[in-house]
Amino acid sequence: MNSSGYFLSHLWLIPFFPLVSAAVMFFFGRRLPKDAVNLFCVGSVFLSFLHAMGATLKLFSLPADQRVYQQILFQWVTPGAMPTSTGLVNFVADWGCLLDPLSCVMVIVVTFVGFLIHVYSTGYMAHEGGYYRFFGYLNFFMFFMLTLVLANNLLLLFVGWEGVGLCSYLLIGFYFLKKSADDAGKKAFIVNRIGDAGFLLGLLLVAATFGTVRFTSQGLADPTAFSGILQSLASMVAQHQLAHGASVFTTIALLLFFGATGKSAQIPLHAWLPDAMEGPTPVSALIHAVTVVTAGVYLVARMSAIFQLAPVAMDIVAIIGATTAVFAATIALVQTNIKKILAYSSISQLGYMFLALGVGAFAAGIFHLMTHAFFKALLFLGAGSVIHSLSGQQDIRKMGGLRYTIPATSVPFIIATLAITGVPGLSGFFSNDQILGHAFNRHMMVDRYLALWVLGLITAGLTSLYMFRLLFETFYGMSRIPVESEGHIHESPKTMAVPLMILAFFSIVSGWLALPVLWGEQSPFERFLEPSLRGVEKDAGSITFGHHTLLVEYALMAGLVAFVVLGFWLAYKLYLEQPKLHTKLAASWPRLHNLLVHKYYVDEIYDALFVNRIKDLSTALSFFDSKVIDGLCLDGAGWLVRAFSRISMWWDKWVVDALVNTLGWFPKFLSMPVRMFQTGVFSTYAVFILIGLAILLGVYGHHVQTFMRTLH
Amino acid sequence: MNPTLHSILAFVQTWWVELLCAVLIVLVVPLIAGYLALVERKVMADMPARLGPMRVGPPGLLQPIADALKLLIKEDSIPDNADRFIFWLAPVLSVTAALTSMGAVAFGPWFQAARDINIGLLFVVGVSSLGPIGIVLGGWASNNHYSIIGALRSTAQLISYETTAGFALVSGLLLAGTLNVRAIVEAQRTDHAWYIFLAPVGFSTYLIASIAETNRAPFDLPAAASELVAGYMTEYSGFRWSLYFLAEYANMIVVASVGTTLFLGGWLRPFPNVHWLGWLDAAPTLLLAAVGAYCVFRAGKQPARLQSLVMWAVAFSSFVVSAIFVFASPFSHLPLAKMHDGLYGAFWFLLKVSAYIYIFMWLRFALPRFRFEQLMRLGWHILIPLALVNVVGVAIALALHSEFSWNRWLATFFTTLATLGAAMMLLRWNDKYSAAAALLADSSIAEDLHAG
Amino acid sequence: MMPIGHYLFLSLALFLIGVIGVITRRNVIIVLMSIELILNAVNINLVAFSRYFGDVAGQVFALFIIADAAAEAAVGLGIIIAFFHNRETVLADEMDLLKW
Amino acid sequence: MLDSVIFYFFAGIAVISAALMVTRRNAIHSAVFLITTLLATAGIFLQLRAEFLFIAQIILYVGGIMVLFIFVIMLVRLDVPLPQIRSGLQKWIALFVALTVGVEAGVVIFLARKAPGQGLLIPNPAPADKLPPNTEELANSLFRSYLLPFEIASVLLLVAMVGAVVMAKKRTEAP
Repeated sequence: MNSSGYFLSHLWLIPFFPLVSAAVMFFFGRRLPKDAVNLFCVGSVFLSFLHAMGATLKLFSLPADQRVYQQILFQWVTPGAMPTSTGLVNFVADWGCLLDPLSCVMVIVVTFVGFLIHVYSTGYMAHEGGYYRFFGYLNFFMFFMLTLVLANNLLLLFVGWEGVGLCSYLLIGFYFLKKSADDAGKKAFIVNRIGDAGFLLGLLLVAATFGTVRFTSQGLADPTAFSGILQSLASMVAQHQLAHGASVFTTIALLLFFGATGKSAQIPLHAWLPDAMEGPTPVSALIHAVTVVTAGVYLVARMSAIFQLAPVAMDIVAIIGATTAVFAATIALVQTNIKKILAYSSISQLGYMFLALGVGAFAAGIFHLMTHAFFKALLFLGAGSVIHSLSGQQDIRKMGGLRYTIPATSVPFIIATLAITGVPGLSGFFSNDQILGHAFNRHMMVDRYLALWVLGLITAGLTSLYMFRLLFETFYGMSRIPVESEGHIHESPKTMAVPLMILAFFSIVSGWLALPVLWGEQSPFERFLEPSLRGVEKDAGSITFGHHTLLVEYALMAGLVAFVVLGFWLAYKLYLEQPKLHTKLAASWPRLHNLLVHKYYVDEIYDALFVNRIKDLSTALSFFDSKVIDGLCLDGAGWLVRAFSRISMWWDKWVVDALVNTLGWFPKFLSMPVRMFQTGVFSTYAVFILIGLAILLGVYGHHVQTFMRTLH
Repeated sequence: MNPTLHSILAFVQTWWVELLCAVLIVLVVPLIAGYLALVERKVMADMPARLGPMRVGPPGLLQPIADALKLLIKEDSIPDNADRFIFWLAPVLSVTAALTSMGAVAFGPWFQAARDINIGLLFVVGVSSLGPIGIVLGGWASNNHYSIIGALRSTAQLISYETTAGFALVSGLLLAGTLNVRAIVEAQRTDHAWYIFLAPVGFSTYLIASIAETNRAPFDLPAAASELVAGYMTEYSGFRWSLYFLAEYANMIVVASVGTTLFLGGWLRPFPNVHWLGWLDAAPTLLLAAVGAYCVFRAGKQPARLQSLVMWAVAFSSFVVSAIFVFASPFSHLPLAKMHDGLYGAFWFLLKVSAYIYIFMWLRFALPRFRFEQLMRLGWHILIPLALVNVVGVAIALALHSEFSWNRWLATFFTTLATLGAAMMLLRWNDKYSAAAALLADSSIAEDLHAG
Repeated sequence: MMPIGHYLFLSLALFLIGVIGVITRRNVIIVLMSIELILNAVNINLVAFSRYFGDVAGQVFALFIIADAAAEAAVGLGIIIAFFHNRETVLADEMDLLKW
Repeated sequence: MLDSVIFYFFAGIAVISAALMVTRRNAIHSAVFLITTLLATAGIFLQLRAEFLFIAQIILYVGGIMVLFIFVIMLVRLDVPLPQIRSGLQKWIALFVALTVGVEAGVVIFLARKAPGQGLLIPNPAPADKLPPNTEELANSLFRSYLLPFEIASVLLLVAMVGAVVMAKKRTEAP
């Protein structure tokens, strides 16, 4: 990359700005006024966004096959030679930045949505304590997220991964005086640790297999001089050392995917995300809808080359994704907390993305990631705005009829709802259609994918149902707001309303990137991402898609729209036209309803299976500790020590001390005359100075005299 | 001839004018001080439309002499536990400082004991700064709580306000560009302006500071009769007391003279460069002649012989001096120009000094006394910052004048405005942060001063 | 004109008196005053040489010494007041904190 | 002739009152005699044609520093005569050494003075009436050649002022 330009060569600045600002907040934030906090934190993210934009535009201006820029800041972990399957390899992990179309999309999404959410937070958090702390965490989070996204190797990505986990913990537990928030933070942290263990194992296996953790050596000044997973993979496959479907690929893929399920809240590690809604709403929007949870998707997409060689793992990804999508959507049907509904919606949509990844449509998954980022952020921020207007009310049963009281919130919210449900023309429609289309294509090649496609369609219908339920319950119908808080309803400040509008705009238009699909061409977004997701081989056994005609495409779209309309009609019937109907419905299937309300009893099962067992183990260990270790070993040892110390004391007192005292007495005795000088009274010292002067004059007086004689 | 005698004669021959001036100062100033006291009593009486001393001399004109006699024959008591040496030394020191500093003041172009020393004004200020030592020692030597409190208050006050006065003087000295007293007056002639017009803020701060420096009302805390039983003078009586008294009035004359010299044009008549005001040159002669005529007119109506004799004497001396004015004036073509200049200058100088002292007296009878922490706040929080800002302002004005050839009036006008703006801000700041202003009241020194 | 030796002897005399004061007096304030005396003796030297060499630098330094003396007096007296508040004494031989 | 009379007059006052200052029991008396010494020194400055220094000595030393001393003596109640002179061996050692230094320095100066021709006799200082105005000369030197030391001295005074205020302030109880 000889002509990289300012923005590309200063890629490292993108995460650097939030880091500086976070440091300022942590060290001096307490003393800064709010305006300074705003200036620093929002400004730093804005600078990051500008740099990201600049870098992206620069990348766009390059020809398609050169759109990779990599920059190594310094060598970071250099453990030295390491045995791998291909012999001794000099393993190096550097601290570097990689910008290719995939990370490009992520960086833009993260910085842009992040910036809007920062602006929104200045309004939302204006009356909260710990303002600087909140923004410090938020900026710190931005630093780690951007590190994660821009990392040029798996280890650095892991740093970002853990960092966002930490920030997520801190921010969920932001109201740390509230026990539920505290617990939710811990839960998120611990559940993520389980996934991270998988990630770490996968990482180590990658290092052991390929001898490197750098994603690719492309984009560096001399690509042949550096190792890269992609290159090493290509050569291994070309030399038939490892074949398509090799068990090591499956293992790596499954381990990494296990990590991704933790971060992206997929079954079985989805339980933390709904609880994470205890954090402030901007945090829910930024971390638990837009960025952190998509890290798993990003990871799978980033390692797509390996996943493409592991069909079993791909199937598992797809199955888990589809299952999670339906599973979370059904739970979302009966939740009553506005943020929890959105949380389950996030889980469901993430499942959708994994479904796309699992069927091999990586670009479609990333595309959905992007559109989802806009409308889900918008939904969360809108929900936050609603909560803000209602002074903290989160229960949708106590809302209703807000359509006209807070128009600046409700209009963007409605747009977002239409977008997520997949109403034609808005972004969600295009990305949903892409995913379902690819699933259908795969079904044309492999029959068993039919079920996935059907699950996807059902999810679309369910999404429509619960989203319109949320919309109707909140904004339409009769107001169920308690009378005493009715009077306090107020529109949110400008700093909150403007980001909503911007996001609404992008919720509409961001899908249009896939507009050419309508006349049968490849989506330009897909074409842009293609270099990053290409994989290494194009022979038999790799993922292939059938091709359907334009007519079939329209039929698929019609099917999707039909399901969406079905969901809308159900929601309309149940929640708007006859509001009593859904309670009746719930009463007539009490078991099913209970199952859904209790989220399929997953938390209870986990408690029974793991948490309580660990508690039992702890009790047993504690018993062992107090009785055996403390009682026998420690107390026995203590007795022995006491006995020995008695002897030792005697020795010390009569032999050692006596010696030491004798030795000490000598210098004391010898220093007696010197000590007499040190009276501590300054006039004594003055006398000494004077004596010195007398001596000097006596010795050198004749010099002075000679000097004086020469004076003219 | 005996060489020692010879050199003494030569010395006298060289310095006889200065010696004469010095002797005159020592002899005349006590008399003037006495009459100032009389004037003060008269003014004090006049303000509520009373008469004041009327018995001794015609309208009380001999009262000071009677007072002096009374003081001289009074018992001179010394407290038992007083430190006799210091008790003796303190008033002497005060008087010495006051009279010595008067030596460098020029009462007219030719009447100056320390002629043309190039540190002129600084000498006056410096030597008069010995005064506080006399006061503080006197207060201490009296071995009396009130006296010590008065002495400490006096010291604190004098040190504080000397700073202000010094800065105010600097603003005038910057304009004059010299310390030499004669040169300062001449500079005001060549600049076509008394410096009160070029540095009004400087003059105002000097006026206030000079009142405080002479321990006069409303800043007379060290000698406040109602609180401290006359403060450092409590134990003094008779001749020693009169020495303090003399020092106080001599100091008044000194500060008034300094202010006159630096800000009021010294011995220049008003508007010395405006020719159509030339008739003012005749004013001294006419005024003295008028006084003489009045005395002649009143002499016959005095109830006692002594009183009419006094009136005749006053009339005679007025006529003599006005005659000297006439004969010595350039119209008479007699070689007495020096004498004329000296008398003429002395007339205007003394007139201005009198006006200045009159303001002192006026303020004394018009204003209530400050509290100590108010006094300190005024000094440290308002006057010193103001005087400092003023020095900078005058320096800027001079720079504008010399470097950018602005009109001197315009430049000083703008800088004065700026200084006054700064003063307003200071006042508002002081109101706003009066808690900070109370800092001094909290500090140990002020506490000790209150507690003794 | 006076020979410069006179000034030097005067200066020496004042210096010695100051030194004796510093050493023999117990009252810290008098010690401080003796130090002022010593500084003054130095000033006489400086001014005398300034006069005899016709170079005003000596007077400039005398001025600096006076400024220094002022600073020293301020700080010294501050210390004494603080010490007096704490220990109720100003006797030099009771100020032996330097010993520790 | 006049010069030497003035010199001996002031020198005599200076030395005598300095000696008195060191020997007085009462701190106030000491201060008074120190003032006398300083005034006499100022007189010697005047005799040496250093007018500005003369007045600076009076304003700063006598009007400023000594007033401060007296003030503090009164504040701290040092005016009660204390057993002032240090007793014991140290005093005699000190006196002996001080006298030794004096004799040594005196001999040095005296011998240098006796040197023929030149040396400390330095016979020809510029006549008094040929001297430029002392204040202007001093100001030129101070603000041209010695501007930096001047500024440093001002900083020193500022620091001393702050230090003195901080130290002399009564410790208030922590709020």
